[in-house]
Amino acid sequence: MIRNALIGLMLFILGSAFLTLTMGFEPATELNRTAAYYATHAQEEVGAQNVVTAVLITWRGLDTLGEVTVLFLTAAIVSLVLSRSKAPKGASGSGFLPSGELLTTGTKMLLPLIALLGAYVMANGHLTPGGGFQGGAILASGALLMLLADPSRRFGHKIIHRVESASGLAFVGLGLLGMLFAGGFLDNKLLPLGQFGALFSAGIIPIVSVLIGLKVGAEFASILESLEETEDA
Amino acid sequence: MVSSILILAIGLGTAFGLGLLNRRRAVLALGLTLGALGLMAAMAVGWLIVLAQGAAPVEIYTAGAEPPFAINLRMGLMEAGAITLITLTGLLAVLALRTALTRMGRGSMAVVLVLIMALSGLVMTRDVFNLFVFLELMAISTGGLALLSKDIRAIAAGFKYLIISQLVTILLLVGIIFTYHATGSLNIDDIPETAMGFSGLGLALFLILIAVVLELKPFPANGWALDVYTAAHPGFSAVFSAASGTAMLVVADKLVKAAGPDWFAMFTLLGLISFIGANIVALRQDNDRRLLGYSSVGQLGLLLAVIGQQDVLGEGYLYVAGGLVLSHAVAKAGLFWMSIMVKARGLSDWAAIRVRPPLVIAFATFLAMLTGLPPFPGFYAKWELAQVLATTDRLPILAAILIGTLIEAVYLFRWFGMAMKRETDTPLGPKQIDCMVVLITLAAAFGLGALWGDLSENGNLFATVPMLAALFFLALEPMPAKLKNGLAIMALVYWFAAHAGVYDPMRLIFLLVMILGGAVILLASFNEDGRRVGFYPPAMLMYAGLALLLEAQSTFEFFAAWEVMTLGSYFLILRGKQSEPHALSYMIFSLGGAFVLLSGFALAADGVTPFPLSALSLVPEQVAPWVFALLAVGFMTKTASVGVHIWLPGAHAEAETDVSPMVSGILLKAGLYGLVVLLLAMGRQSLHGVDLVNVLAWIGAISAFVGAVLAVFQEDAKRLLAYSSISQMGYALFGLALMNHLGWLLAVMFVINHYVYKSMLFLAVGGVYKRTHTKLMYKMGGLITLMPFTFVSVLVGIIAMSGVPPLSGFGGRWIFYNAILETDLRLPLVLIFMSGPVGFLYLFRLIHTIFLGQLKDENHQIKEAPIWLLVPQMIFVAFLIGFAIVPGLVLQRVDRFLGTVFGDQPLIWHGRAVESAFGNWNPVAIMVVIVVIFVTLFGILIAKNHDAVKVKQFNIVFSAERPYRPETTHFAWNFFAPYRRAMGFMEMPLVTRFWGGVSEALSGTAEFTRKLYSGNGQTYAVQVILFVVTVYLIALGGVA
Amino acid sequence: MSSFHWVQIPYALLTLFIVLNYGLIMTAVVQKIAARVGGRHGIPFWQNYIDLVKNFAQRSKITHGVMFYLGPVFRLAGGVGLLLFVPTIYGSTWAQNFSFAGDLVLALYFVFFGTLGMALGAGESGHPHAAIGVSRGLAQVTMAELPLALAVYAIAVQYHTLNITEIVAAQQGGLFHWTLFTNPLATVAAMFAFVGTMMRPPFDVVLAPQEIPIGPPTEYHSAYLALMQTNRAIFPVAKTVIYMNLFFGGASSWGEFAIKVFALYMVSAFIGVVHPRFRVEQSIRFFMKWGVPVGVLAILMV
Amino acid sequence: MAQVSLLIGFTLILLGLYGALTNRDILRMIVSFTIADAGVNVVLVSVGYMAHRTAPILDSAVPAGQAAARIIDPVPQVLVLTAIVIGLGVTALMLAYAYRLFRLRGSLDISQFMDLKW
Amino acid sequence: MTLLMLATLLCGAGMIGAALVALLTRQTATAVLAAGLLSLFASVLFVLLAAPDVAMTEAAIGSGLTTFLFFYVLGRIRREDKK
Repeated sequence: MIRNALIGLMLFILGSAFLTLTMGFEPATELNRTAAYYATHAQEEVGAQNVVTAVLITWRGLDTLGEVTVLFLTAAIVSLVLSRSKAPKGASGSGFLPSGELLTTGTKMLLPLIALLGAYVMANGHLTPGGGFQGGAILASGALLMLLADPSRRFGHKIIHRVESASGLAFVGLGLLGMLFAGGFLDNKLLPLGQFGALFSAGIIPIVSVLIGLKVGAEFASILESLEETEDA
Repeated sequence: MVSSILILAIGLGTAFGLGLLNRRRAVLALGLTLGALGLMAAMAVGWLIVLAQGAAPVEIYTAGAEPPFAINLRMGLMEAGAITLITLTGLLAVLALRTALTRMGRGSMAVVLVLIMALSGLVMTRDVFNLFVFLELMAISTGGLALLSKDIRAIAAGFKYLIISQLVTILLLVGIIFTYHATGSLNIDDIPETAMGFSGLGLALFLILIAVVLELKPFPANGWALDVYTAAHPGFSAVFSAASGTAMLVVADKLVKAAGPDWFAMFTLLGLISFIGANIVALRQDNDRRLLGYSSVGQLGLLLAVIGQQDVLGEGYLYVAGGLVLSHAVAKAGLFWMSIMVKARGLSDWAAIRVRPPLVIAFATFLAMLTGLPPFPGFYAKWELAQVLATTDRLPILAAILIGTLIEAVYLFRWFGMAMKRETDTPLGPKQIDCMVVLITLAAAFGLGALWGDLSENGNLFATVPMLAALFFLALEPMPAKLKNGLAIMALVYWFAAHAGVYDPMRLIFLLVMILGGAVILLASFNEDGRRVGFYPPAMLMYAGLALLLEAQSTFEFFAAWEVMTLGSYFLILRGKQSEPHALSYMIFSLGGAFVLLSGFALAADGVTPFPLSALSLVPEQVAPWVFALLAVGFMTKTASVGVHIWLPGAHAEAETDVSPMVSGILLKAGLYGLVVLLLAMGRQSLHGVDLVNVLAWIGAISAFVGAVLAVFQEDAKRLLAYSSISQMGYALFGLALMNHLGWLLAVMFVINHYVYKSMLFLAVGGVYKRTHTKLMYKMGGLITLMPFTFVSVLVGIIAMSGVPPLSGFGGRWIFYNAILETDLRLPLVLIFMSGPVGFLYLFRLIHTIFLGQLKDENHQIKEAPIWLLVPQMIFVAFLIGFAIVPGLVLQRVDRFLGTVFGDQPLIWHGRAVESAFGNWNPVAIMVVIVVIFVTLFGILIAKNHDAVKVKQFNIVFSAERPYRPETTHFAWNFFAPYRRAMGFMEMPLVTRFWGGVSEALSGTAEFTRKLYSGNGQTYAVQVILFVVTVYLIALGGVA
Repeated sequence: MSSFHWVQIPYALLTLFIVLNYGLIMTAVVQKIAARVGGRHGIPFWQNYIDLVKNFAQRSKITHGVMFYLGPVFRLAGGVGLLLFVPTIYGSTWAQNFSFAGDLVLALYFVFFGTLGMALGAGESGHPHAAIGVSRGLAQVTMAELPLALAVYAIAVQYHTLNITEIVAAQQGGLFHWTLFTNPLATVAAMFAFVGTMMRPPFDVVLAPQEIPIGPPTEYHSAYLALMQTNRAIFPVAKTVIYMNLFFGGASSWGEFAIKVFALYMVSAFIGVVHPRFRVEQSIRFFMKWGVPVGVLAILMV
Repeated sequence: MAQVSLLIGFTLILLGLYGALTNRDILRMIVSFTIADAGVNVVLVSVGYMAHRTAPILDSAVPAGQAAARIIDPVPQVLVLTAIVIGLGVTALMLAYAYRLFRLRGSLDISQFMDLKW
Repeated sequence: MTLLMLATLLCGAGMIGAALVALLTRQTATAVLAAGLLSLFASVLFVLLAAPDVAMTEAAIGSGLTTFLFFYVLGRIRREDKK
């Protein structure tokens, strides 16, 4: 009991630190230096309508690359963690509830819609809110739905790894090309900025979004895959 | 050079590329990983060379935009050095981890690549959020790589690590966003220098800095790191300690440089607490990897403190921090990789490495690097740090750092002692590649030592001739011992001949005793046959230290020589059979003394480098007494004055037969030489009204008396001689402290006399030990008939030592009397007069119990001592007799030199007799008179009893009957029982009890504080938050 | 500082002869006085001559080893050397012996020469009692010698010299110039040492006749014992000469020499007769409690 | 408006931390950590919020010219995006560890895994 | 009290309520559900804070995938626990 009280007191002091932060905080009325630059140069320097995606993929491209690597790492390590520990002999067998009629037909009907939505979100990353990660997540939830509907179904392990590696390599390749031909690593002026607002505009952003989407989708699928694999002893 | 962002791109590209290979081609994947790491390392080295030649740091922009709006990376000298270290550690780690990696498949290789890429990114990035992303990458890959180890506890360790990284993430993110809000940009260079205030930007920076400090595993809140070190695969632990540690240090340095000098104090405080705390708790560790974990936590703490001191270090900062980081990283990686080969986890299981001598050298090198011993980078860095800290009078910090290093030396050298002396049944791992990895690290260690030597303006230790000779002997190891011994003697004689002409008489005496004397003692080593691996390199290292000591002009050279000598002599003493605890206490006292010296020199130099020894006399008034006190204490640990003497009996008694005379006859003189230099330069000093020189005189007198009394009660012959060395050194110290012409002449007489008869007696007792296989005197007896030559040498030795007229000991006593008549110091004389006759007691005990009295049955058929032990003894006997008849030969030149020093000429030399203001001493006349009387009386006795025949043994005591237990008829055990009843109170081991108390207290706190790490992941999280909150409150208090 | 002339050797032998005979007779007379105090008749005063002749006449075929053989030689050489290194008669040309070779320090340390030789010889004899005697003797002498060393230091500082002749010269001219009066503390300390090292009760546990058969010289007989007995005659006299020179104004003629030596010797005899024997630790504590403080006072007061 | 959401965010962080530090069950700890991460995300976004301004999308409604005056600060949103995904990564990894730990000792109580101590 | 402020307060109350439920409840399942609910409220709050991208991500990843992961692992553990 005292332990919880001590932890409570400690967090209270931490809270007081946070409180001083909030009290001292007053929302900015004017965009600060960096944000103002992004706002004004989004159109002619990057050519993307969605400033967030512009910053995410071009200006702070290294972060996104690092980020994607985080997911790649998680997928790899989760497969390491779970691959060597097959389920104990007695506990195997797909324990999922036999998927009801409703679920299987619903999946068959919903799957194309989800795929379409995912593709749209990924492709229009630079125009509308959304982008690589969101599209990937939606695709992953599609894969998840398929898994729920038919637990014994196994995705081709090789395909997932191929997609994952290929998109990763392509992303790094684009970055290097940017460094050679365009302004710097991951610069999007590698391709023409195109007509503002059109689908194929803002340089390599759409391609990168698609690549990120594929990679994120593949990674989530592989995480689910390795979770699933612990099933079959 | 090609843009350094390629380092990241190659790492990432290969990591992703590995996915394309199919599962079965693991070896190809390993090749690819090694190739990528090799390429990254090559680029890093390329950059290092370009930048080292003075090129300006290079900025790399990404996404074709200016920094605040895009992420920029910087490649300066520090970054290049750090990345080279990281990539090379990664390369060697992959080699060390190859079996685990191939077993775990290409996924784990990708994780390693990403880890190395993330660390390089951490070092280079100038963007705070990018820092966070790379930090997360490092955290996740470390969590993942903890699975490589076969130890199932690694999973729990990995989980605890992830919990802590979650906490760090929260703190860091909140810190980053509020910094962004306050400064308007995410770039580190845009963070203005802010005071440590606790609102808005101040608090945000505090959160970021505390998150980075948490990643550096600060002492109270690092249970999680220790678990990872213990359970993870050592190949990976090396990366975790060396590479991640270095990367986080560079990050901490970047952030604190941006945050401004106000935060340095916090870093220094946290660093020092972590350094000392971790080292104390490490005292009680018995798992080798957990011990290494504690040590690396301590070293990171030290480096954090050094980062905190960068405002004072100025342009020397990179040199000092670089030296310490490299020493830590290379040593720690090397030790972890060695632990792969040692299969069992106990500290004494490292005895398995004795099978391969190169591994022993590697082990010793890594420990020397960690404690900052010469000739490795840590030594130069520690010296530079001490100079700067003393100049800007931050002495408490210097004291804390030195105490921490000393504690670290305690448990590291205890470990080395266990490895050298204990036995283990788990053999060494057979794999060659692991051994090759360790040897590469060893080569890197020596390379760095040479590099740091060149960079230091005080001169490179490797460039000096004696050091090269010592290393040369390392290469000679496979040769037979006798050949090496010949070479060693020739080297010493050559060095003596080369320098005999150039020295002033006082230093010539020390050269004569240390170098030529060393050569004579080495004659005794011809007795050993076989290869005698591990004797000659340390011996030559010790002699190199001594040679450099006499050569030293500046305080740096003196201190470097002092530590080289200590290192060499430690390995020599450790060779004795039961010498493990004693060698350890020797090392601790010597290092303690050396650190006191270091602080003394640093205080004296006050920024002037190189600081000549002679300039000690110009030290300003208010500092001079402190410098004098520190240096005197440092030298007295080497002459084993009372109070710091407890290491001497064990070290000299347990050393090998021919090592004891070296260590006792020669090494103690280094302390005296130091005192001579000190007193010559600084003369009389008084601190708070107390005249320090008188204090020295008192210490000398007390140690003379206590040493003599304790020697009387010893049963072990070598311990008796060791205690008598303490007494003799006390005499010499008293002589020096008289600060008059004759006092110093007395000291010189003692330097020569003590060397001669102590080496003679030690060799004699060593010879007896070789034959009777025991050092306990009551087990011997009646050896005069069987070992006549040894008896003669001991007889001459004790006559000389006790000061009985015909021999040279009397000369010393005569000069002593004349010296004390000129000084007004009265009371210490009582102790000196008392210790004179007491000396007589233990000398008689030595000769009676070993040679006279009844011969025991088991000793009947022992032969005379080996010829090679007798030869040096006979040389010494001849020298003693010659020196007794013609003392002027040596003393006259020294007397004239002292005349110039003290300005008076008290002794007048008439041919071979000498006259002083008080009396006269005609050695030749004395010798002639005594010999004539002796011979005439001897003639009379022979005339009367010329055909006397030796009586059979038991015709005396038992009138020819044989007693039931004849060995009891030899009266030797507890020989001076009445004296013990009267003076027994002197035996109370006050000093031993004091030092025992200190070590007990330390290990007590260690036992108590290590309970802190209960093993529960949640408790560790609570400790982390508690640590953050306490630092917050203290910093808040500090600011308010 | 006179150099060495060949004529000094016969002079020295003459001094040696006189002192030897004086020693033999005096020790016998003192022995007789001690007996008379105890109500016994005591030995004839020429007894020592008889013992000496007897021992010399006895032939011995045995030895216990080299050191045993050399023991008595060391012992007697110590006694004779001590006598010859100290000028016996002040002012007389021929009684300076070989004092040119060294000064007071030589005399002080030469005392140990005899003891060392004796100890080595006794140790070699193999008899446990000899070894016990030696260990007791050495243990006792460490503390007994200390007051003397302190006293010597005191008077050396007082007279600014270590040369015995100069010290005696400084004490000439009447009774009150003796060190006894000019520096009484040093003399008292020296007398403590004198009584302690004279091997008479209460400090004679070393060669206590009843306890261990005459201590170190247990195994000695015939010529060996003869040498020892000559030393037992010369050595006390030589030591007393040193005390006489240092503290009691030295002797300007052989008559004065005889009286003063006898008087000093009687001091230790008087104390010895009435006192029981101290154990070694008791004598050590006695000297530590009384002897050393007086000595310390002496060197502080000078 | 921003202050209120900041307060909400910080309370969430504190609640998350309290949950993580008091619950002995590993899964409950991971849930608490996700709550704390959500809190952090809220804090991050609310720092970037500006009153009376719209989302940083330059379309017909917000032409590029007036962008600087009408849109809110896009940078915190970029950071949050990355933070969420990293949060998910770490949570997925912790879940895998939790599962493996459960397989090891058959229980999810953190105090069962204390054999690495002192 | 603009409409916006009211909506944020509501969302905030919902989130904190969900968080409290997650901490105090007995079964882990309800805790996971509460976390999912919290993440939904968060995405609504993000919309209010004019951050649509973040809202979508939070919805997809926060409530969708995280909750699923939890349930999946919970299911595996509960099943092996009974054996």
